[in-house]
Amino acid sequence: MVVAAGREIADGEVVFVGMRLPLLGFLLAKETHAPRAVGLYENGVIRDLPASEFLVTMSDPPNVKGASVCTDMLDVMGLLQQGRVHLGFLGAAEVDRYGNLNSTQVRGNPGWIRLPGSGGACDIASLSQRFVVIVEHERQRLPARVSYCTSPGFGEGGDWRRRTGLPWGGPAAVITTRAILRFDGESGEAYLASVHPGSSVEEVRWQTGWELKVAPDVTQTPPPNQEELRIIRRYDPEGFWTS
Amino acid sequence: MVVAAGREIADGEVVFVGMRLPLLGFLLAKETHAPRAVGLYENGVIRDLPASEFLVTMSDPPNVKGASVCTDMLDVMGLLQQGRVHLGFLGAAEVDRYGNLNSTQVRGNPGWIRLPGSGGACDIASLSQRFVVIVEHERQRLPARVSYCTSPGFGEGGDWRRRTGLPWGGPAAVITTRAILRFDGESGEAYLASVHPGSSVEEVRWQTGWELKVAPDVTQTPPPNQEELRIIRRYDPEGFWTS
Amino acid sequence: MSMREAIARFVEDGDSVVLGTFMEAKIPFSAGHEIIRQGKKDLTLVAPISDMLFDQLIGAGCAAEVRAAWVGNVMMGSAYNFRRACEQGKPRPIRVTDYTNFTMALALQAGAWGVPFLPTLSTFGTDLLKRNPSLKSFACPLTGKPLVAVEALRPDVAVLPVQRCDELGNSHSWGNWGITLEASRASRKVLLVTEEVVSTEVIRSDPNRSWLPGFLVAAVVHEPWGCHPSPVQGYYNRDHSAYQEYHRETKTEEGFAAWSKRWVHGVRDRAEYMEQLGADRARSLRVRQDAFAHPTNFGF
Amino acid sequence: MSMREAIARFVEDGDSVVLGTFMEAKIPFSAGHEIIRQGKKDLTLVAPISDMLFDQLIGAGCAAEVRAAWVGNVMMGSAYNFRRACEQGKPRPIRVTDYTNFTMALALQAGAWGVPFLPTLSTFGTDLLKRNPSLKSFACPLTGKPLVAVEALRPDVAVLPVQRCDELGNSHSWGNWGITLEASRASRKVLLVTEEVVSTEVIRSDPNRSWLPGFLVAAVVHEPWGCHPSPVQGYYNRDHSAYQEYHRETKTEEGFAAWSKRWVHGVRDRAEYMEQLGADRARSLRVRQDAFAHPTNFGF
Repeated sequence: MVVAAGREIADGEVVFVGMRLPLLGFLLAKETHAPRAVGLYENGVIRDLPASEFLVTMSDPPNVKGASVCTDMLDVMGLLQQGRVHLGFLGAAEVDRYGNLNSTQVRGNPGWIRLPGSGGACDIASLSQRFVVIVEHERQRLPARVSYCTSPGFGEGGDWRRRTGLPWGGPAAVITTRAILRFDGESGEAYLASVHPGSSVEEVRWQTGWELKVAPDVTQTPPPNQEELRIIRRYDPEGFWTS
Repeated sequence: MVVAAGREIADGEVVFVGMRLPLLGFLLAKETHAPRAVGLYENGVIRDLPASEFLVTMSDPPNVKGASVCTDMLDVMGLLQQGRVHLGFLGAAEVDRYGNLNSTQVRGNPGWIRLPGSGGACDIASLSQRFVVIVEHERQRLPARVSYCTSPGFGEGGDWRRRTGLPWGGPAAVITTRAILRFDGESGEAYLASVHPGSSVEEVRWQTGWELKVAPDVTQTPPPNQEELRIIRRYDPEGFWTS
Repeated sequence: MSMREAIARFVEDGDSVVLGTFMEAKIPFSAGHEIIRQGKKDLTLVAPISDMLFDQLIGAGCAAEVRAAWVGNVMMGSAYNFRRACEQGKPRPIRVTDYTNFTMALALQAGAWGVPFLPTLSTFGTDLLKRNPSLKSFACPLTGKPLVAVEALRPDVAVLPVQRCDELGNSHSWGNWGITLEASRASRKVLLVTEEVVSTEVIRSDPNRSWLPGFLVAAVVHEPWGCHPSPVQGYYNRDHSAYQEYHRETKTEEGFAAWSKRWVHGVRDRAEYMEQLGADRARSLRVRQDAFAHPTNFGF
Repeated sequence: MSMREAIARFVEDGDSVVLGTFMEAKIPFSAGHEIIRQGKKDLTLVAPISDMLFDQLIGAGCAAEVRAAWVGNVMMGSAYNFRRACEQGKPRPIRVTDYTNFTMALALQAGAWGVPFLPTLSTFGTDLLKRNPSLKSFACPLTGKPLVAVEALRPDVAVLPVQRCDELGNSHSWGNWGITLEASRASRKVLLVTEEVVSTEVIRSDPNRSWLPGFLVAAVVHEPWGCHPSPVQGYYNRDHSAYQEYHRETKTEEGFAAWSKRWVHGVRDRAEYMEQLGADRARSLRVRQDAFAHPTNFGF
């Protein structure tokens, strides 16, 4: 997942990085194909150099020291709202057929289970040029429709974003533990683009809560190479995020 | 005029100081009856200590060095708009019966004479809790109605400010080269409150472009004392603003 | 002023209180713990995230409402008291008004600027916009296009940690700002919690690092280690293990009671809390390598 | 990059250009003079005030429009080219769109945040509100009360002086900010004019003094004394006499032509301008007493 996340970043892009796996993916991309990528963090940190130590949160002192700019949330969110951020990474408890995300509450037994909430996820989903979702691939986490829409994907599909008031953006990919889904440009519906080694099209479709369409040219996701694994181990030596 | 300006400042007040005479008045107040007054400048400087050298502009390096805070214009203007500024000082080319100010254009012969414009004057007149005008007392500078309203006083009088959308504020005094005018709380009209030594009620009324009302208890403005003159000389040693 | 006196004087039952404006750094845990010890009630807690501090105040029954974008334990995920309050009304029911990070920042900026709202393009099409009454879509008066109005917040109190401060409330702060600037201007009262007290000359030597005029500050509390286990740049690092321990130990109400007894009710103040933590652990969190900013000349 | 190349590449006829965002300090006079030398046309000049730089560009016939709160010579009052252009259409007529300082800052902040407008309570009841089409009163969507919408500005170019900068456009700036932060984010291209070029490590040593990410910067021009006669904190002081001389010498069109010949057209670049000024006068403006900021530790 980390490697697949890193591959989504093009060189020179401005990226809302977040924490955990996307951060590692960002660091990986910086050290391989995207050395000029710049990372933004909601707390106000802007970095073009990796932090010198392992980070648990974006406000850990190693992320501040050596930053390009330390500013405030409104400033980085303003750049986001202006359309200057190419890519944002998001996690979620649920992602649906149109790439809408739920990180607020899910159905429990009985009642609702309360989750932490949006943080900046809704803003990033609303305002980045594109966003990528990272999620565990289990049937109940990929329902046909999220039970609460925290962060907008393509809504009900088609030109829903523009009709609703969102001038650009939307999900580019969902990277799961089993596969990579991408989105149809017209309908806004997710389809299976590649399957990770060890999984299969049938398993992925069974673990998805709607009739998942499959790309005619569906492929196997290329596995991480040695260099990529080495870089990941360097930034997460104890396997805190990747074990 | 400097001394009269200084006397308008109460201790502990937050004051939009501006430059020239009001700045000297502020420094004078700080050294006499209002040691805890704080000065705001539109460029983002906030000071509770006088600058160590004579200032020509608010952005001169001596005004930055030793400031309490160096921030931006939006920040100080935001405090103003929140109602946190007690007093602002303004100059103008024209001030009228209701304390409206013109610093944009005046009638010439022929056509219009273009003046520099509002700067922050309109904002300060709109949003400070009260403001004080400093102006040369000549008949054409105190017309019945300003030919262009750059900065709002009491408009057309009465509850005009509230009706227009200004939730508070208005002029508290006009300090001229001949007199001090104050404003009636109900009608918002200026009246003669005190006459400077060397001038007279008749002269002041003759040099005013409308039928200026006179307070029943009109007094003579107390002249500057030795201490006040000494302080002014210290901050404007070459008489750049006060000669 | 001591933290005890500051909380007693400036935080009243029913107040809205901003805690945790620097995101995961400089969270005023010692102020939160004093609020719990004094049994403040019916507070509205305001912040984008507060890491685990809001969970502690909710578990102690101090909060009637939370206005936030994210409530939990950043390192570990969900926090249990928040879940218990939302799902079971324990120890008391709370209202939750869900913001995003950006809309929380805009709400406070609107308060700071004295306008009733600020416009944004975020939250369209979401359930946040439907359910949070402080977010409302409207037509732009200039373009006619849809916008979301974020209603201004004017909290009663903001508790804001800084690295160094003079007696008058002039201070220096560094590191990421989060929503601190707007919270400081939007709130009716600001309590500064400082690691160090310095002379006014130190603050005036660098007016660009000085971020809040002293006339907006109601009280200064000198409280070293006041933010532990969150980090303070240049002073101490994040104590990750404290977040893991809290997560492990507060799965049940009884577990939270035991945790509170040890870390909040069992100590009188932050000094006793630090004794409880132990000198070795504190030492391990201290700055290991100084990194001073390049000199800057304000001379003329 | 040289100033000549930067202006040639990044400022086009018809552009809207922000010059003079730090108010009376750090005004990019050398950039303005290069714009005049290259004969740029039909510019829209944007700033709250520019002190006397706008007057020079107007007198040279470079401007079709001015969007500003105040145009003149701060020390001396009115400026003559601006008056001649407004009153007599000489050397060419200009449109003047009158802002206040606050509404100019809000217009740029709206541009910086990507929203079509920001609301304010300022300008009600004035002729500015009546005559500036970028200011429009409307009813608050939440309270129904009147507000003024300030339309967003997205200038083509902002020329922003800084004290020090690396080759990539990461920079440190100190002193009063004016409207610099919002102008830098609102503009499509940023040209940095720096007194000193330093290593990236110097900038990264103090990320709080670093205010603009390098990815927003189109070009860096290393131009010592680029702001003379306006001051640069820590480098040189304001040359008051230059403002007095300009006022005295530009009362007539002929006077302005002579002034321009000497200070703009008669020199090829800023280095020659400084030769013209003379080493003694430059020396007299240099910092006389250093005043370094108190050390700040970003270590962990």
